Amino acid sequence: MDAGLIFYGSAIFLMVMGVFIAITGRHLIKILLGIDVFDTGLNLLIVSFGYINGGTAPIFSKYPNIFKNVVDPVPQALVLTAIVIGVAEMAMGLAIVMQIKEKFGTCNIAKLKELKW
Amino acid sequence: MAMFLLLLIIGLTGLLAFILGPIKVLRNIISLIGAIGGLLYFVFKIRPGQAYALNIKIYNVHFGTGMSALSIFFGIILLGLFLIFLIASFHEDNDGAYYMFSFFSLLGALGVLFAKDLISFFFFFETMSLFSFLIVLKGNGETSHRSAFKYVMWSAFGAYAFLLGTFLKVNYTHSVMITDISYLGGNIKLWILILLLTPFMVKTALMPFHLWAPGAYTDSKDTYTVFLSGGLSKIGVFGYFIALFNVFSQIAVLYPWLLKVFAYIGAITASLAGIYAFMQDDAKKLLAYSSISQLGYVAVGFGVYSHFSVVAALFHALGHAVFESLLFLVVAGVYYRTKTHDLRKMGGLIKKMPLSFIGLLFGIIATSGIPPTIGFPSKWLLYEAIILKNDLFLVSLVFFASITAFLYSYKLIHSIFLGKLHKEHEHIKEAPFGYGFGIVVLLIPLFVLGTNPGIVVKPIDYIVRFYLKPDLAYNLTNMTTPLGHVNFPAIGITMTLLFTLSFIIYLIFGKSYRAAQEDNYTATEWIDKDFGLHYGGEFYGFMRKAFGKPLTWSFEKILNACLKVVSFLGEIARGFYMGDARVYLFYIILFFAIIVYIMGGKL
Amino acid sequence: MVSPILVIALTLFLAFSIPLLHMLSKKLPPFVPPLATLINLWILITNIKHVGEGAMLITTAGLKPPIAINLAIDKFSLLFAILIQVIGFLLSIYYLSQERKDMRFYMLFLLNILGASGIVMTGDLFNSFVFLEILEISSFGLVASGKDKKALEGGFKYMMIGAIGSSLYLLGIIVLYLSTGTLNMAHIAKLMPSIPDSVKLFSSILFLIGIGVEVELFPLNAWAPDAYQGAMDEISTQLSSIISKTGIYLAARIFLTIYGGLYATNIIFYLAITTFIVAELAALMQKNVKRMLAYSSVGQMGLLMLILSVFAKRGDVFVLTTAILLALNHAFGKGLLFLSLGSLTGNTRNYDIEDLKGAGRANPVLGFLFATGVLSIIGMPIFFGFWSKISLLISIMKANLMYLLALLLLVFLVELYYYANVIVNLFKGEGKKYRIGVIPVSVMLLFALSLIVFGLWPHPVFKIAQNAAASLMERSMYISSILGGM
Amino acid sequence: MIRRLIALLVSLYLGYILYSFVYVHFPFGERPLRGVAAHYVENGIKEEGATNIVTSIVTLYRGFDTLGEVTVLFLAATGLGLILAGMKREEEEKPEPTLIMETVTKHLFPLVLLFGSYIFIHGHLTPGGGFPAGVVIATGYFMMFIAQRSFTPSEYLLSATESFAGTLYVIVGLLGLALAFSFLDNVMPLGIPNRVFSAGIIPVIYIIIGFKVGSEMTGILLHLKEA
Repeated sequence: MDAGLIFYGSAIFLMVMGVFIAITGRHLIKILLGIDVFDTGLNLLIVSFGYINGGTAPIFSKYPNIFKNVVDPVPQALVLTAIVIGVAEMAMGLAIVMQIKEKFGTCNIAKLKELKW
Repeated sequence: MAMFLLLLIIGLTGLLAFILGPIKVLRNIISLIGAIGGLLYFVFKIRPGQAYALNIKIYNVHFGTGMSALSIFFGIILLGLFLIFLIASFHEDNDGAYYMFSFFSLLGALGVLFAKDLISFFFFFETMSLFSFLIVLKGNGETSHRSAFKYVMWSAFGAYAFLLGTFLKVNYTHSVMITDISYLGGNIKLWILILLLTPFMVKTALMPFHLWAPGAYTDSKDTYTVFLSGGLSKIGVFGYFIALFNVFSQIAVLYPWLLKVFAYIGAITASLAGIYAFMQDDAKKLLAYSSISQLGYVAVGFGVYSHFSVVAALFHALGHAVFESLLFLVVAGVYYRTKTHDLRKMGGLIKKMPLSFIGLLFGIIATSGIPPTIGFPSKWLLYEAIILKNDLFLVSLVFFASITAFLYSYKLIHSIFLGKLHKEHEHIKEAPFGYGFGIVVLLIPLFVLGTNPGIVVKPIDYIVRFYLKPDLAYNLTNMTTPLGHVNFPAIGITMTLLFTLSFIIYLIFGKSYRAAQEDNYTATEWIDKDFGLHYGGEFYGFMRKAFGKPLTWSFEKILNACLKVVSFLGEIARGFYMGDARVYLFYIILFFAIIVYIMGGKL
Repeated sequence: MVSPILVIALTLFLAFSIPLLHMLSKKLPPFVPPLATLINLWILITNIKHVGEGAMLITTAGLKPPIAINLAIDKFSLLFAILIQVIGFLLSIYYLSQERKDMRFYMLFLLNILGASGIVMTGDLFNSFVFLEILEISSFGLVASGKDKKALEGGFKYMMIGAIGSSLYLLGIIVLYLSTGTLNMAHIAKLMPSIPDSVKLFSSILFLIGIGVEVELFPLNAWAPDAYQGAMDEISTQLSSIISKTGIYLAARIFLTIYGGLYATNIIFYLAITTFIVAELAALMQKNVKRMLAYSSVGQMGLLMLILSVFAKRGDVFVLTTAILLALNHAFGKGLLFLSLGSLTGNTRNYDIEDLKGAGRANPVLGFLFATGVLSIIGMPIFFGFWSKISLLISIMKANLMYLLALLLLVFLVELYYYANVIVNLFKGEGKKYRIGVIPVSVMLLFALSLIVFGLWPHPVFKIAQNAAASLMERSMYISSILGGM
Repeated sequence: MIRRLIALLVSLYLGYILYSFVYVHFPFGERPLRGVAAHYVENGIKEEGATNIVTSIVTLYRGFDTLGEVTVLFLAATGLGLILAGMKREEEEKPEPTLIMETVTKHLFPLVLLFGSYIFIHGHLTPGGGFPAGVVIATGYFMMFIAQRSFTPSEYLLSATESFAGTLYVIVGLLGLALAFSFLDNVMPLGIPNRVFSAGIIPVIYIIIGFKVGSEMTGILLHLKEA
């Protein structure tokens, strides 16, 4: 089986699933999780972009080293940032959901209909 | 530079009046000084041909102000009327902001007169509309918000049409200056002309663009109406002139039918508004319609498009400024004393307010176009011009319109001043100084120009001669047209003599006697002495039966239908934003999918 | 010379130190945001003369771009940065008048300003994503900080849409990184011709969605009315004056500088028109004045995007200048509207048009302020909005889109209709009188005066906007000043 | 049901588009190492002294991003506190932790902290760094709030640590500006690679980040628990 199919495919599958959950979910936490799954899929996709055939982790345990075949380190650094940002977003989302639960008494998204007029 | 300084004076006076708002005396003095100073400055300093350019580099145009004889003509009307309005308005309870707004509306109007390019024209036009809107909004009528709303919407409609016309013109001629577009190919020039004319049709309240006018005239404060109807509507006339003659000089050659349409619009406005006018029971509303009707004549004059019809139109615009302001001023004075505009609640004020009566009397005489007042020369010229056009239907419409003028004029003077005095009006006095002053001042041009029209016909002719082949001979008191010759003082004297004679005959042979009120009989009511019976109630009630039905149809209904369609669209648009978070998310995903699908081939 | 990176560093430092200051004295935190924005303003103003043609390069980590992250400040970004600081300063002064127990609000506010400043100053694409996230997360925190039902719902909607939008934005960045091997904006712009067309198109669609959420383009803007309506008035001001303007900056930077002309111009063009029309029509039917203002905001953003796409069709510095004028007018006008609306309702958070009846007559100062905002937004003369609107129409005329011009004028009529309705309603009948402090009034007066003064004397603003637009247009200059004449 | 179906179809379509785009333009693993990445791999150790290239990217080459990232976390902690402040939840009956849990966690906790510290101190040498370390530390605290009956870390202390670490980070950055005219420049001696005391300011930054992330994550968990 093609390695691309596995990595890209699973990442994109997670993204699709996340979006699907977010669109169809009713419970606020479920929707948040959907977005989180989407983010995770995206992060996975970005990391898999960084792979280079035959490469190893960009850590040189012996110095002075010979330039060897390593994977692209930049996407990894970016994903690190993206993960942290995702965490922050999720934390904020959860806080809002907790307050919503407190104020509306429900977590059903269809009941959030204050803003119309 | 002089014009710029003038605008500066006016604007600063307005600002000072606002700042000094709470200190009434100081504010009044300052605004009076500003207005008089402005008038004097205008008269003595401003001459045709002066120009001043304000440079805003980014547009690559010089925002120009320039002076023509026409601007001076209208400028004097505006400043004079403003002064009259200002003096009368000191009797009303106004705040500083009111004066600021009125000064700024004057500033806008003067700016329009000075503007040399379409963008600054628009700028000042909008300034004028904006501040007169704010003034109407400050009016104390119960419906003033509604009227102000209509006023601003109509003004904006006109202004945006003007803007579109401007941009079309700029797009085709690459010049924002007010220059001729007749040479443009195709029908685009027609569209530009119509778009450029729209705001002035709105401002002069020609049908079907008149819907704002009765409300705005009625609901603005009484004294401001003097300026609004007499002064600011002249900006419409001015623009009409500019659009017809400066922007599209070849209209008579290229689109003669359009001129005919304009003439008919004017005539229909004159007669329909006249009919509406005599069916009103509110004095100001009646006058509002009368004002619309009179401006219809001006449009007819432009539509006929011969040298002396245009002279007549401009003359009539001046006449309108004089007599319509006079009428509004009298009504304002009456309101100041009686606190009502309702014709049914007034009557018999002739003994209490003689000066106002005289003002109103000559005002309506002028409105009806009877010598020796200012209404006569213009109407005389206008009729001759129309007759020379050989358009029978137009002639009959215009004549019909002047019949309505008689009717509503009579209703006005009868309901207010004649007949029996109402009990509660027994102790009222003549209108205070401000109003009286205005009445007297306005009566002067009313007679002087009525008998010596040459004073103004000369400058007007000087303006019009530039565009149209002159066929009018005149001197100070005489005029000769292809149809004949008239000597205005002679006619005036004859008229006065006839009037005096019939009055004497009436005094000598008149068989009238004073009937006691109890001598009347009514079907169901008991009339006692405490109740002043005055036939103001169903005045022209039979006319309402005759004309009422067809007049219920209104252009407003079409507008309402349009509004409904827009509301429906708005409802749909609003529906888009009614979902919950999931739906919004779905929009995004769907949008992404659709875009990718559309662009699919290129990916 | 004071390095502009201090704008970010000091703001961060102050934001981080708010809890420490709070421990010293409970009265200190409210004074931190005005201080920070004032210092920032000073730093930026001292840097005006150093920013010449092209962009000013500020490196981090001691390495030249594209190796390390750098700030790239040209006149366009400087203008936006100053705008953000000015509005931030005014708002933070406004907050001084309010009793607010929670110091965390000030931290969020300051970080919001920081995010916006970072976006307009950075020269690195991924860095702009980080700052965008700072901006977004702080904004939905601020929106939800009202803590009533509406605020929470608005905040949640904003969060969801914002999260997806920024994820797609990130994906766009990664796609560009994969095809160029760099994240520096100037470097990507330089390598742009080497990217295959389909990748360009796909990434531009991703950016379009990511930024479209921020600039409230039509199908992506559904969160906007809700968030504006739900948020407190000052936060709505922030949303419309700072956050959406940052979005516009980002759109201009990415689509104009990096892509060298909007890549999917036609899509944006039609979307922007649709945005404008739909938003204005929706506002027409609105009974809740705040939501009406929100729709109007969306509509104005549509106009801005429209102008940007018109620019892409027809590169003319005037068109870009117009965009900047519109942005400035909207920032000040809409900010003023939201602030004064709050005071006009007596901070009851009840914005029904019927409840506003007579409020302007009872509170003439507030009525004047609100009216100023409205008149400027609808482009009445003597207000600054007139010039922006006229310039807008002139630029559309210059692009020879006469039908669009007619359409826009028609929609302006719709806009006028609902605004005139509100104004008229404010001044009819008798309303309630509200007490209002000196600080809020003076802040609002500053907003209003700026609109009037620059309406009567637009030359300086024109000049500034023109310079900024010219520097945005000089794409090659931007690239060479960052990458050093390559 | 139809809604779900449409949603499913649209999301699948998007997935398909994404997949086919990615598959065609960026085939898996076939990209050469180029651009800035190649520079980092070749010169990373020479320039910054850290053998973990990702670390030197995170802390120095793209250190500005990391500052932003720390800010985002800080923001989340702050915003969470702001939104959740004043929320009262009725006391629920929680199951009492067993003796085994209490004893084990009590002894495990210092070890977790130690491990966390190890990770952030060795961030420039091994996989890991300040962020994972902070999360590990926060996990230790989280374990403690769940398992211990009366364990609440001082919010005051957490907030102070967070703030102090944040300001320190900015100060380190400003140090670079002051000494080398460039924000976040590596102003300390690089030392010999593969030693703990090497790589200039990277370990310093990672220690700061470790403290900051640890306190922030703990704060977030604390807020979520207590609200």
